[in-house]
Amino acid sequence: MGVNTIPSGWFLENAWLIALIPAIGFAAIIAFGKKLPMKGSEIGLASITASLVISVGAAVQWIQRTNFVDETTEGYVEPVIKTWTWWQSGGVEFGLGQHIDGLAVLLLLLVAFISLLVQIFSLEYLRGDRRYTHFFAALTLFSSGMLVMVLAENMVQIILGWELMGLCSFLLIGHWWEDGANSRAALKAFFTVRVGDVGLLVGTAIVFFGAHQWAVDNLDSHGFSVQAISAWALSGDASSSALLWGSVALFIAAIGKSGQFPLHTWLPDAMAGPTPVSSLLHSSTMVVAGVFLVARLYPLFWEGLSIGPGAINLIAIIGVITLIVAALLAFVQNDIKKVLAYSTVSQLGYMMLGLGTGAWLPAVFHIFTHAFFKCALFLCAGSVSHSGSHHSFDMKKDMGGLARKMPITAGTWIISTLALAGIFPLSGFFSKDEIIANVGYNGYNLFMWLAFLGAFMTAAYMARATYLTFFGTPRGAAAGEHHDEHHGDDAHGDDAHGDDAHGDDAHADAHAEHHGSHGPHESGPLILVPIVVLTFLASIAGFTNAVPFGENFEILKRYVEPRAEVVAIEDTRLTIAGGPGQSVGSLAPQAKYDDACGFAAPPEGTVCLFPAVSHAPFKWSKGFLALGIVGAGLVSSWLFSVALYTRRDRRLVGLTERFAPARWGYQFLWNKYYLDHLYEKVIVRAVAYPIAASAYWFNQKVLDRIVDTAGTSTRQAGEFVYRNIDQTLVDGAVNASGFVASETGHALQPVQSGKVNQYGALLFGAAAVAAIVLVIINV
Amino acid sequence: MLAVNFLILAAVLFSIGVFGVIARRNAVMVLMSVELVLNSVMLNLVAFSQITDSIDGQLFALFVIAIAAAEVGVGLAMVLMVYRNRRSIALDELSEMKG
Amino acid sequence: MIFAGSQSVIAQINQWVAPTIDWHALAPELVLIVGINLVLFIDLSLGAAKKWAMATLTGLVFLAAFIPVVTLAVIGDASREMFDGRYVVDGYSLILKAIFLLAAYVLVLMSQNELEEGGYYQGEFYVLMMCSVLGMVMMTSARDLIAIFVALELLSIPAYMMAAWRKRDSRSNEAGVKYYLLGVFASAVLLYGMSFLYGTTGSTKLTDIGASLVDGDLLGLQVLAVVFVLGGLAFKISAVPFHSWAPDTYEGAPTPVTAFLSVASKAAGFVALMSIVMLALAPANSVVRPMLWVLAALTMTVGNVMALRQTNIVRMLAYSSVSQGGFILMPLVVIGTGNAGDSVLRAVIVYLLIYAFMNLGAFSIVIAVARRTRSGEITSFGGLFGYAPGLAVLMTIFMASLAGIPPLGGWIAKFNVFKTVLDAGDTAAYVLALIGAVNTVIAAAYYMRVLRQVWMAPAPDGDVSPIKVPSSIQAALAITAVGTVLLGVLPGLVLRFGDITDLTGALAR
Amino acid sequence: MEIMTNDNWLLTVGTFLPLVGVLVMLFIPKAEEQLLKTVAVITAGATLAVGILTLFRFDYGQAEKLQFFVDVTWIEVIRSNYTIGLDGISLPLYFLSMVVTFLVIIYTWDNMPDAGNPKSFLILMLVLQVGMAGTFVAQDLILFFVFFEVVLLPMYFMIGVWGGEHRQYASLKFFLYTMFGSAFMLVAFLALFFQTGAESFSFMHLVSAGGLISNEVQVWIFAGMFLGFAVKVPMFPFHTWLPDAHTQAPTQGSVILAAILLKLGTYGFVRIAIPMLPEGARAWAPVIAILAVIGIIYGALGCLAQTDMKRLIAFSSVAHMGFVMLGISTLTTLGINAALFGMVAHGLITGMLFFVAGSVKHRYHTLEISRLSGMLKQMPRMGWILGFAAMASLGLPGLAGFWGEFPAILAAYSPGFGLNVTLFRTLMVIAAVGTVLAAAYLLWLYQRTAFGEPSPEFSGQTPHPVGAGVNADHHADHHDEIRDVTPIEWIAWTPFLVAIVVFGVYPQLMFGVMDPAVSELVARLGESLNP
Repeated sequence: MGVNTIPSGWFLENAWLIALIPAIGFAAIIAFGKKLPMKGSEIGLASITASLVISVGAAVQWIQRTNFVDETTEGYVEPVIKTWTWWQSGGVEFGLGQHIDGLAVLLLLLVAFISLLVQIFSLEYLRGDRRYTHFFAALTLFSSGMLVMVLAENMVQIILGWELMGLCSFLLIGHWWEDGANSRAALKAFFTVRVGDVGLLVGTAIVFFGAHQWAVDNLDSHGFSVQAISAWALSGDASSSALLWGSVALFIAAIGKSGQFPLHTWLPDAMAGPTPVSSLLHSSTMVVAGVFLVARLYPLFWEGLSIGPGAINLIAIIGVITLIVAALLAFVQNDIKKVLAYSTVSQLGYMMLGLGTGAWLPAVFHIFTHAFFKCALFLCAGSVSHSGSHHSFDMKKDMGGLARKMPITAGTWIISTLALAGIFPLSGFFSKDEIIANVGYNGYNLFMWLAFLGAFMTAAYMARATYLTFFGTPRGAAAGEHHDEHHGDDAHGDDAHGDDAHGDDAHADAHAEHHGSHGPHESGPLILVPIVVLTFLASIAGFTNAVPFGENFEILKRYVEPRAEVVAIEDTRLTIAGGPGQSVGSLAPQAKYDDACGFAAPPEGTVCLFPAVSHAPFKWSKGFLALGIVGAGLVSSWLFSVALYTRRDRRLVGLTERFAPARWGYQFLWNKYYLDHLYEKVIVRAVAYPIAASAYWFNQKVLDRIVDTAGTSTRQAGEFVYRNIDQTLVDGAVNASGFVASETGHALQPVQSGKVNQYGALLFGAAAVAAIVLVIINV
Repeated sequence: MLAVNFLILAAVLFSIGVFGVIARRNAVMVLMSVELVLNSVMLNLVAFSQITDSIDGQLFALFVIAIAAAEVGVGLAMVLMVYRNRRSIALDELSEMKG
Repeated sequence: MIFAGSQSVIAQINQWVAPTIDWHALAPELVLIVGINLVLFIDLSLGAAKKWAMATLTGLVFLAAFIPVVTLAVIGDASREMFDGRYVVDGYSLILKAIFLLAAYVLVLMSQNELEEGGYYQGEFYVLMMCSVLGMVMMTSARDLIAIFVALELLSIPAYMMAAWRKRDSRSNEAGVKYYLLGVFASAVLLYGMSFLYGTTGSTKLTDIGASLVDGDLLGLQVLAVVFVLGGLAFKISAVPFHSWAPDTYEGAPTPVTAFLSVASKAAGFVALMSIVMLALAPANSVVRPMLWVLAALTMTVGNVMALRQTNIVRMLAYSSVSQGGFILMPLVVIGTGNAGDSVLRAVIVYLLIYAFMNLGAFSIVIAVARRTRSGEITSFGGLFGYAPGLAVLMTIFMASLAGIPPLGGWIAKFNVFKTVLDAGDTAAYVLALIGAVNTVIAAAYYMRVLRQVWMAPAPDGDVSPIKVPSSIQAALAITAVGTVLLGVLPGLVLRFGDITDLTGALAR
Repeated sequence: MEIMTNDNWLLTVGTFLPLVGVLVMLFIPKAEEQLLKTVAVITAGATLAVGILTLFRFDYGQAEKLQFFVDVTWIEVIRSNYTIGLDGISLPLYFLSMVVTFLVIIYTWDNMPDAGNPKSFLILMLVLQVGMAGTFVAQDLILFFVFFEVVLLPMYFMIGVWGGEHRQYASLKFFLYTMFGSAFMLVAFLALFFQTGAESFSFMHLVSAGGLISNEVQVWIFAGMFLGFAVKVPMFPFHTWLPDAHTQAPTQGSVILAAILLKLGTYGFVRIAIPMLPEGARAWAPVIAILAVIGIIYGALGCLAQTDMKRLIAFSSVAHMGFVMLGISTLTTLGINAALFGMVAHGLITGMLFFVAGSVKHRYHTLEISRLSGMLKQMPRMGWILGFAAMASLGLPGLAGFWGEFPAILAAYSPGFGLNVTLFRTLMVIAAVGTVLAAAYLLWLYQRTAFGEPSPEFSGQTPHPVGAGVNADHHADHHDEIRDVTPIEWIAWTPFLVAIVVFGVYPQLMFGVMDPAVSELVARLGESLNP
C-alpha cells in the first residue's frame, strides 16, 4: 500500500556499518596492529571515528525523517529495520539486522562519541604499555559489542553484543593480569554478569516461544524480533505468565549487567582495570546495557511487570534500593575511582527507577547526560592519578590541594561534579529532576522522596571527594613525597602502576621524562582535550530536553521517544519482508483510535509498538526544591570537609614553624584537633558512618561475601561431589562390580579342591539333584 | 514281574558303586566301584532287553563289557604309573593342582 | 518267560540279513584305520633318529582322510544311511568330520616340536591321537546309543593316556588319573542313563527313542535317564558343575594335549549332545531345556569368574574354554522353540569351527612362548610386544577373537549364538541372552589382562632376545590366524557351509 | 528415505583407504621413523582428499537423501548387507573424523609420546580412522556395530601403551565399560531385528518397520540401545571411564577421543535409537533429558574440583555432551540440529583444548594447575590460544560453542510430541545455570594458568624439577627456556581455530547441511508418534 515516500537515506539504511566497522577494526588490529607505527591504536581511532561519522549522519537523517512525518501525519515514525537471515534451524530463523529508531540513534551517537574520546585519552594514558595493541583491540571490540547491541534487530543479536561486551570487560579489567588482584577482579566481573546472563538466555527462550506463533500469524515476523516482541506484548493476546516470567528473567540479566542491587558488587572491583576502561564501562557502555535492554523492550516490561501509574513493581523497587544503597557506600570510600563507581551504580538506580515508574524518556535522557559527566569525572580521576598522585587513587593518602597544580583538571572536575549533582543549568539538573518529577507525577511519592534523598547524598559525597582531591593541603604523592622510590617500586598494587611494572623500559623513560623529578603537574593535551570536551557537553547536554523551557527544547521527546500510536499491521509486516537486507519505509494513514496503547488492546489489524507514557509538566516549585536539596548537600558536606581537614592541617603546619612559646597554644590546638577528631568521630560516625558503614558492612560482608562464597561454595560443592559422589559412589560402584566378580571366583576356588572324590561327588550330586528336581516337576 | 527285581538289584549295585567312588580314597577301590556301576548298567541292559523283548540291549551289554575291559586295562596302567612315581595310590595326595 | 525271551532272540538271529555297506561313505574312517596301522608298523621299524617322520606321516593321514570328506561333500546327494539309519553320513556329519580332521592336522603341527624335544614316545602318541580322532569322526555319524557310546569311549580312552603322557611328571600323572577316573565314572553314569532310555523306549536308535518319548507324560525313569545322559555328556564338554576335572587336567597335561582336549574332544562331546538332544530327546523338552539352560548359565558365569583369578595362562585358558562351552550350549537351549530350530545347528557348528581356530591359535602361541620362557605364568608374556611383535599381534588377534570383538571370528560366532537364542524370543531366552551379554564383558576382562601383559608390561626377566618359532608352529599359527580373521571379515564363507538346517532323520517338528 | 547412488565408490575408498597405508607401513622397518611418519601423513592426507572430494560431490540440495549409496550382500545368512551411505546428518561428522585424524598425525610428527614406537602408534591411529569413518557411513546395524567396535582395540592400546602413569587401569576401564554397553546394545539390535520380522538389518527397513512394534517392547529395546550409546557419550552416571581415559591417554588419543569417539554415542541416538524406536524414544526422552542436565551441572562441579588441567577438560566434556543430549532429548528439529552442531563444535573446541594441554605437558612436564601460571607471559601465543579455546568452550556467541548450547537450551523450552513441558522448562533453567558454571571453571582455569607471573620453577632460574625425570632426556632441549607454539603445532591447530571462528560466525554452513535431514527425521517421528 504505502508509497515509499518517507525519507530514509543512506546513513539510516546502512547504520549496521556502525557496529561492523569497529569489529573489522578489531580484527585488523589483532592481525597487524603491532607492526604499525602507533601499535594499532590508529586503526582503533579510525574505525571508531568512521562509526561516529555514520552515527552523526544517521542522526541527521533520523531527524529529517521525523520532521517529515510530523509535517505529513503526526503519526508513528517507523524505525528503519533490516534483517539478513544468519542461519535457520528447524524453521526458526536467526537473523542479523538493524533496528534504527530514536533510541538507537541516540545511543549510537553517544557510544561512538564516548568511545572515541576514551581512545584518544588512552593514547597518552597507556603509552608504552606492554600490551598497548591488545588494549586498543579490546577497546575497539568492546565498543563494537555495545554498538551491535544498540543496533540489534532481534534478541539473538542482543545476546551477541551483550556477551561480546562481557568478554571484552574480562580482557580490559584484567588488562594488567600479572597482578593476581586484577585478574580476580576480571573473573569476578565476568562471572557476576554471567549469572545475570542466565536470565537473558532463559528470558529470550520464554519470550521467543511466547511471541513466535503470534508474530508469525500477525506480522509474519518471528519471535526474536524486537519489534514483534513489542507488538506482541501490547497486543493483549499475550499470555500473562509468559510476559511476567519473560520480563522477570530479562530484568535479572539487566540487574547483572547494570550492577543493580544485589549484583552490583562487581563494579567497584572492576576499578582494577585501567582508568579509561572504567570510564568507558561506567559511562556509556557496559553498565548502561542493562538499562538499554529494559528501555528497548519497554512494552514487554510495561505489560509483564505492569508498570502502570502508581503500581509498585520489581524494576522500580530494585532501582530505588540501588540508588540509596550505592550512594551511602560512596561516602566511605577513600579510593576516588570507587566513589565514582558507586555513584555510577546509584545513577543507574535512577535510570531503573525512571523506567520502573513509566518515566521512559527521562531515564533515557539520564543515560545520555550521565554518560558525559561520568566519563569526564573518570577521566579527571585518571588525569589526577596519571600526573598528580603517581598512579595512586587514594584520596586521603595521596591527594589534596591539587587544584593549584592541575587547574584544568580541577575545573573540569568541579563542573562535572556540579552536573552530576544536578545544579542548574548543567545537564544533571534537567535529567535527574525529570526522573524525580515523573516518579512523583506517576504517583510514586515515597520513591520520589527517596530519590530526593539520593540527590542530597550524591551532592554530599561528590563534594567530599572534590574537597579531598583538589583542596586542602597536598598529602602523600600529591605533596611530591616518595616520588623517587616510585620507579623502583613494583610492589605497589594499584592500577596504572602496572604499566611500569610490566611496561618496557622505553615507557619507563617516557614516564620519567614525562614528569621526571618534579611533583604534581597538569596533564598533557591528549588527556585534557577529551576531558574538556566532555565537560562542555556535560554542561550543555541538558538543553536537549530542557522541559522547563517548553516544547522547543524537548528535542529528545520529539525525536527519541517512540510515538505511542496504533499502527496498521501492513506497515510493520513489510519490515520483515524477506531478501537480504531489504528494508522499508512506507507511510500509511494511522488507524485512529482513542484508547491509549499499553492500557487497552489495539483493534483488529493494528498493533501498538510503545505504551502511552505520561510526561510530568515541569513545576518550578519542585525544581527549586531539588536545587535546594542539592545545594544543601553540597554546602554541608563542603563545610564538614573544610572543618575536618584544612583547618587542622594549617595549624599543624604552623606548629612546625613555631617552637616553645606556643606549646600550650599547641596543646589548645591539639585539643582542637581533638575536637576535630571528636567531631569527626561524633558527627560523621554518628550520622553518616553508622548508616553508611552498616550499609558498607552489609555490602562487603553479606552481599559481596555472598557473591564470593557463591563462587567458593560452588567450588567446594564441586570438590565434594567429585570426591564423595563421583570417585566414591559412581566410580566405586563400577570398580566394585569388578571386585565382586573376581571375589566370586575367589569364593568358588575351594570347590576346585583338586580331590578326585570330591569332584566325583560334585559330579554325581549335581546329576542327582537335577534328576530329583526334574522328576518332581515332570511326574 | 520278575525282571523288575533285576532293575532293583542293578540300582543297588549302582548306589554301592557311586558310594565307593565318592568315599574310597584308594585308586584301585575307586576303579572297582566304577566297575560295579558298569555292572549295574549291564544288568539293566540285559533285563530291559528281556522286558522290551528286543536284542539291542544284549548287544549293548556286550559292547559295554568289551570297552569296560579296555578301560580297566588303561586304568590299572595309570595306577601303576602313579605308584611308581610316588609310592602311593591314595587319591587325596593327588591334589597338586587346584583352585 | 526268560526262556521265551531267549527263543525270540534266536528267532531274531535267524532273520538277520547282512547290511549293505556304503564304502564311500565310510571312506574317511577307513583311511584313518589304515593310517593308524601304518603308523604303528612304521613306528616299530623306525629308528629313534627318524621318529620325526611320524608327525609328517600322521599329518598326511589326516589330509588323506580329508579327501573322501571333500568328495562326499562335492557329490553331496541325499544323506547316506547305513545299518537302518544308525550310522548316517550327511551334510551335518561331513562338515563336522572336516572340522575334526582340520583341527587334528593343526594339532599335529603344534605337538611336533614338543614331542621331539621332550623325547616322548612319538609314534605311540600319534597313533593314540589318530584313534581318538577316529572316534570323533565316527561320533559325527553315530545315530544310535551304542554307536555313540563306542565312539565316545574310542575318543576318550586314548585321551586319558595322552593326558598322562609325561610319565615322569607327577602333574601329568595327576592330570591323567583325574581325567581317567572321572571320565570313566561319568561314562558309567551316562550308560546308566542310556540303559533306562533304552529300557523305557525299547530301542537304542535315536530316532526311535525320540518317536516313543512323549512330552507331557514322561515316566520318572525317563526323566532320570535324560538327566543322566545329559550329565554324562556334560562331563565331556566340561559344563559346570561337571567341569571340575578340566582345569586340573588341562594344567597338568602336555600343552598340545590340553589343546586337543579343550578343542577336539570337547567338540566331540558337543556333537554327541547335539545328536542325542535333537534326535532322541527333543520331545522331552520340559526336561532338556531347563537342564541345559541352567548348565549354560552356570558354565558361562562360573568359568568366567574362575578365570578372572588365574595366574597360570594354561589354567586360565582352561577356564576360558569352560565358559566358551557355556556359550556353545546357549543355542541348544532353545531347540524346538519358536522358529529357532533351524539356526541352532548352524550356530553351534560355526561356533565350534571358529572356536577351534582361535583356541588352537592361542595354545600355539603359548607353546611358542613357553619354549623360551619355560613358564606358564601370565606374567611371562610381559613385554612380548617389545621383542616379538609378530607373536604379540597374533596373540592380540586370538585373545580379542575369544573376547568376541569384531571384526574377528569370535564375534561372528557369539553373534550367531545370541541371534539364535533371541530368535526363540521367550523370556527364558532373553534372560539367558542377557546373562551371556554380561559374561562377554567379564570374559573380556581376563583376555585383556593377557594383552595388557603382552603390550604394556615390561619383560619379567630382562631377556628380550627375539623368540625363534619352529616352522611347524608357524604353519599352525598361519592357519589359525587366517581362519580367525577371515571368518570374522567374511563370515559368509563358513556360514554357508554351516548352513545345515536339519539332521537326517530328525523328527519332523 | 530416498537414496542416490551417484559416485558409489567414494565412501568405500574414503573409509578403507587408511588400511592401504597400514599395509605399506607393516613392511617398513621400525627404525625408519621419518619414512613411517611420512607414509602415515600421506595416507591420512589422501583420505582427507577423498573426504574433500566427497564434500564437493555431495548434493546439498538433497541433503536429506542418502547419497553415494552402496548396498552389497555381505552375510546373507543373517541378512546383513554392506550398506553405506551419507546424508546431511553424517556428512559433518564423517568429514570431521578425517580432518582430525590428519591433523593429529601431523601433530605426532614431533610430538611422539614418550613410549616411542611410532610405527605401531600411527598404524593404530589409521585403523582407528577406519572404524570412525565407517561408523558414520554404515547404514546397516551389523556393519555399524562392527565399525563401532573396531574402534575399541586401537584406543585401548593407544591409552594403555602410550598413556600416563595409570594408563593400564584407565585403558581397561575404558575397554570394559564400552564392552558392557555394546553387549547390551547388540542384544537390543537383535531384539529389534526379530521384532521387525527378521527381514533385514538395514536402517531404512528398520526405520520404517520399527515404529510398528508395540510400545512396551520398544521401551525395552530402547533401554538396551540406551545403555550402549549412553556409555559411549558418556552420560551420567556412565561417565566415570571418561576422566580416567582422557587424563591417561596421550594427547593424540585424548583429541581423537573427544573429537570423534564420544560422538559415536550421540550419533547412534540420532541415527538409530530415536528414528527406529519412536515410542521408546518418547518414553525415554525425559530420562535422557534429566540425566543430561545432571551431567551438565555434575560435570561442571567435577571441573571445579580438579587440580589437573587435562582432567578438568575431560570433565568439561561430560558437561558439554550433556547439552548435546539435552538437545536430542527434546525430539525437535531445533534441538537435534543444535545437538549435531554441538557435537562438531565440542569436537573442535575440546580437541583444541586437549592439544594445548598436551603441549603444555610437553613443555612443563606437569599439568598441575597450581604449578602453572603466567603462561601468557612465558608463551603468549599458547596462552592466547588457550584463552580463545576456553572462551569458545564456555559458549561465547560468535564462536562455535554457542550454537550448540543456546539452541539446545532454547529447544528445551518447548519439547516435541507431548513431552512434559514443565519438566523440560525446569531443566532448561538448570542447563542455563550450567553455562554460568562453565564460565566459572574455564575462566578460573585460565586465570590460574595463563595469568599472573610465571612460577620460578619454570621461568628458567631453577634447574628442572625432578617430577619430569621420566623423560628428562627426551626433553633435554628445553630445560631452561619454554618454547612458544612450534610450526608443526601451528599447522595442526590452525584448522581447528579457523573452523571454530568460521562456524561461530556463519553457523549456516553446518545447519544448512543438517537441517533438511533432521527435519525429515523429525517428520518421520511425527508420522509414527501422532499419525
